[in-house]
Amino acid sequence: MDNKKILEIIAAIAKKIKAEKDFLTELDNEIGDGDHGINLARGFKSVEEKLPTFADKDIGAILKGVGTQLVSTVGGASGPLYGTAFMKAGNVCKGKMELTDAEFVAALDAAIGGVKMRGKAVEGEKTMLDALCPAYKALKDGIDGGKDLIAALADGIDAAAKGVEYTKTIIATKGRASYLKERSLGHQDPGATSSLFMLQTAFEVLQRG
Amino acid sequence: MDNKKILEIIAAIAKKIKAEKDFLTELDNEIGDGDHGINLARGFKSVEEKLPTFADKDIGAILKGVGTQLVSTVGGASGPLYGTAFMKAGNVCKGKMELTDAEFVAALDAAIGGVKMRGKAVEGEKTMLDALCPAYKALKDGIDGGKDLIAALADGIDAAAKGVEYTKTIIATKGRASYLKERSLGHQDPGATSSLFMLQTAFEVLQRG
Amino acid sequence: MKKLINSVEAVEEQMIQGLVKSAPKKLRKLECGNVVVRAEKKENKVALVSGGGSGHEPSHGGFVGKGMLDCAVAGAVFTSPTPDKIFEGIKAVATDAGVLCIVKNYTGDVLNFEMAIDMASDEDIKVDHVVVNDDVAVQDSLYTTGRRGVAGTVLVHKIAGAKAEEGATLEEVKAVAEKVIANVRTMGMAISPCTVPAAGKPGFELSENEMEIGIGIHGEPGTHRDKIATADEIAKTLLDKILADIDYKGREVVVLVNGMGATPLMELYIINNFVQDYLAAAGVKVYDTMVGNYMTSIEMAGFSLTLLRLDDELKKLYDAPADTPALKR
Amino acid sequence: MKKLINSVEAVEEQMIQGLVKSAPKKLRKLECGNVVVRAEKKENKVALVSGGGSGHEPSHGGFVGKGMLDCAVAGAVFTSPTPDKIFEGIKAVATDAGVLCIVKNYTGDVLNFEMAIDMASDEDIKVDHVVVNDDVAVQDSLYTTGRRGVAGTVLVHKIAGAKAEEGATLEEVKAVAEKVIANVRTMGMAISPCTVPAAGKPGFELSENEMEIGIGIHGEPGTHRDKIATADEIAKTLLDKILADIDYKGREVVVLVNGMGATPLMELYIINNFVQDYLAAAGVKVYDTMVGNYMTSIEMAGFSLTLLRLDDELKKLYDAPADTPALKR
Ligand SMILES: Nc1ncnc2c1ncn2[C@@H]1O[C@H](COP(=O)(O)OP(=O)(O)O)[C@@H](O)[C@H]1O
Ligand SMILES: Nc1ncnc2c1ncn2[C@@H]1O[C@H](COP(=O)(O)OP(=O)(O)O)[C@@H](O)[C@H]1O
Ligand SMILES: [Mg+2]
Ligand SMILES: [Mg+2]
Ligand SMILES: [Mg+2]
Ligand SMILES: [Mg+2]
Repeated sequence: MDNKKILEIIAAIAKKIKAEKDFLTELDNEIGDGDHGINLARGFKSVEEKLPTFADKDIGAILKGVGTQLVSTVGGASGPLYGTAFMKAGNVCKGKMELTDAEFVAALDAAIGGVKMRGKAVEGEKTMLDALCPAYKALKDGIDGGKDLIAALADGIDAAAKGVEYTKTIIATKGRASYLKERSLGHQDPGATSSLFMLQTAFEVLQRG
Repeated sequence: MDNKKILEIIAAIAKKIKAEKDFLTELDNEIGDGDHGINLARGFKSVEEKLPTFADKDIGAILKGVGTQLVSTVGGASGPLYGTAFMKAGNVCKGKMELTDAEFVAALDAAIGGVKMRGKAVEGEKTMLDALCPAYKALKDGIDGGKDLIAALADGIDAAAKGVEYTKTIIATKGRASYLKERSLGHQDPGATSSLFMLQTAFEVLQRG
Repeated sequence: MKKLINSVEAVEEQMIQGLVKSAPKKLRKLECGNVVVRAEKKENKVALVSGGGSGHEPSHGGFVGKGMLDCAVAGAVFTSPTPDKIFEGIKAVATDAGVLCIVKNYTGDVLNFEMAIDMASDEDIKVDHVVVNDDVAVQDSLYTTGRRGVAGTVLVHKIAGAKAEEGATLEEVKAVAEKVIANVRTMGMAISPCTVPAAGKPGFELSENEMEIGIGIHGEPGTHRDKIATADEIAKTLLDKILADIDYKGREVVVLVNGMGATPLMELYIINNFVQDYLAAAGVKVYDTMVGNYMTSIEMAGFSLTLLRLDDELKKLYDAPADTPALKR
Repeated sequence: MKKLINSVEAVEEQMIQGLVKSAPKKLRKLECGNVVVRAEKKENKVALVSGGGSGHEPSHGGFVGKGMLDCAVAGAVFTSPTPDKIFEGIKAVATDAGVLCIVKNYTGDVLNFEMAIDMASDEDIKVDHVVVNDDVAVQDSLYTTGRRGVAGTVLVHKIAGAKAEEGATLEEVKAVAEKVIANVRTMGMAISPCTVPAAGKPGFELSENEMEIGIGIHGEPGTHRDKIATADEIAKTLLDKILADIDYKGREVVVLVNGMGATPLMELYIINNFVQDYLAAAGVKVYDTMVGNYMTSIEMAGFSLTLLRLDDELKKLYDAPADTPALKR
């Protein structure tokens, strides 16, 4: 996976998020303040505008640039969280023009670590972590078990999708939805959903080859 | 017509106004501020409560008492106008325990004079005067032409009803409806309508005998 | 009708009680009715009495206090108070220096205040009145009731109040009130109606893309209905009408961007952003700006714009101290 | 969506521009974004920086000025501002005495302010922060995000602002802010939702006889939905929850009856009427009362009640002069 592919994935994620803006906002309406899609769309629109300036940069610089851009345009909870995720992923890809499958897995691990650190959250609190963590686990298991990245990522996406479903069954203890207590039951977490979309998009781009 | 009959008429008017509260308010909604029925109902409710204290008073005192009560409970434009009307009618009936037909006519004349003076208005401005003035004219013509009070008052009511219809065709130049200019066309004046109701009620009580 | 009230009948009294209890050291309610006066009667100055229907909060009770009114008489919602209550208010605050009543030009207000003034004069109280008619939405004409009194009334309260506080005579206070009236112009609009509690339903209905232009302050429809436009376009419509009425060019003005009750401050600031630029371009110099809910129509959404043309005297009085629930300076 | 705006994209900036233009001698907007600072930087005192999403007007920009904030950073509607903008605000007002950030307890606000504070510390700016969490509608717990910060924040601004204006050290200003936070409690409700301009439709829907209890200030639904009740009953529900949280008995308090944006002042006064009687009966002494729109949710109709338990220091600082667009003393 080279820097061009990474740029392609980022561009595709930006497109996807903009397309799902209303859906994500609608989800946030139910258990939050109805801005998750608006926030991310604003951020990824500005990422899109920045992409040309990243053209020849290494993967670490690209991911860090995306993170910085998200931090300074998204706002809300998801801005610092996704921003930190990309920045942390960028850290472990510093100077690299290409990633091995193992490095890709390590980058996702770093991203998740960033979210946990920044959000002081763990799995099971009805946040983006409930999509990201299971996805990471399935992906890592797949790679460790000898699957190729595409196949492993397919498992990861399935796990993330299950994680999103799982968020419907639990009460939020982090983020804005936590104020609703029982009322957050039955609703899927917007952040987990946007995380699923990002992973799905990465998968689709890689599958296209 | 003795003071008992006058009290009966007042009581019947109070009942009628309360029954027509919503209708009068609705009319005022169209071209005013939607309170004419509320205002008059509040006033006549308190008149009703006062009626027992008027039981043995002369007609002048009764009408004056009604006027004073209206002035201090109705508010808005119609409070001082109807209040003054009853007070002026009371003035010309001072000390009387009974009214001749001519005295009844004179009382109505005084009432109308009071409205004109207080409201600085004349016929044709889309106000209560457009019911009261034609009614007075028909009543007076009837009595002068030898009709009895009931027959003459029947003419008066017809004229008042026509006056109410006429208010639909003119632009208001007095009161709150005047701010609407052309928009007041097509709507009947609430005050003219409440005046018609009062005259109708008086007629019905007298007709019952 | 969805309102935070207890009963339709109790609205006016509980509201006035709640106002007075928010500033018990400064305000007092008369026993006889919904009449708010300063807790301590101020002697040796002209007393200012204002009032009108309820539903315009913070007008008028919110402007009772040092530097503004001595008394505000509240009628039923959108219904001018009755003469007896106004008379009680006048009596409670009257001093040897006299009383000035500030009346908005509505038939009801004018008639009820006139009767009260007659009653006060009969008891040898020195009392006079001015009639505010700042609304340029309605044409002034000798043959009609003339213009309505709307948000500009707040500036009459402020400036006449400051003059009275200075110890001016009744004639002087009246003269400066008349000067404000001669120089103040307002126009308003609404994007949603309001509901008189006793009526239980809105005064008019507007569809999603409609607005009323030239509304008064009693929930009545305006002079015309139009397709909704941007904040800037609407503000321009109102300003153009105001600027065409008297000559503001090269003059200093106070700007009042007044919310009708349910308009978020966010929108009033967006409107003010345009107003300030437009006035600058029109060569009108803004001396000061007030943005907020000053003369409302219960929960109507909309706004009015007011311009007051200043001279040195008006500037000084506008700046003078005021200590009331709704205006402090 | 019916709003007096020009375009969904321009809401935040035009609103901030309009605010600043309403007091050009006192306020200034930074070039870099929607950051409001005092027109003249105050040296030799701790600088107070607050902020959050837009949509809470007059919070937070309306409280910039003498005796309150030095800087308010506005994010998109209901979205906390980004760290870079907060950092610009901190830089613009930072003095040698240091900077105190007043943050409301929402994940977004806390995270963005934390990142900004890291950036400022990296540049050797002395900066600290407090987190306001006055909302008793949500349970405080070690395992959750804790309580939200809502209208009580205004009293933190007022009192910490007065302390800073006195020339206190950063530690002292922080200590008094923490004292306010320890003693202030709020709870709110809504009878109608609000619409984030960019979303174009209301955050939730309520039928004619429903209300949301325990709302925050971002248009979210509350902790539960209930059948609508009278103003007194609702106020009692909120007050009981507040009074059960910390002991107010025999203490002096400031009462804040806060409108959510579209609530007519008439209703807030009716609510205050009950609140005052109820507190008196509960043996709580009211030192002062504020009634009005202080921390809003755009055009939401509803209100929150806040009680701040006072001691002599807090009383003195509460009474200290303030000169801001939305609060003067
Ligand atoms: N502490 C946290 N850790 C991880 N994710 C969080 C945390 N708090 C919130 N989130 C995620 O952020 C999402 C909400 O993002 P967004 O709506 O953009 O921000 P805000 O809640 O400030 O409006 C939630 O759906 C959740 O997935
Ligand atoms: N100057 C006037 N002379 C005579 N009648 C008037 C005048 N002004 C208003 N009215 C009458 O008063 C009626 C309105 O009364 P009401 O609604 O109770 O008072 P308000 O207009 O103050 O709300 C009008 O329909 C009209 O008939
Ligand atoms: Mg959100
Ligand atoms: Mg009326
Ligand atoms: Mg009326
Ligand atoms: Mg948000």
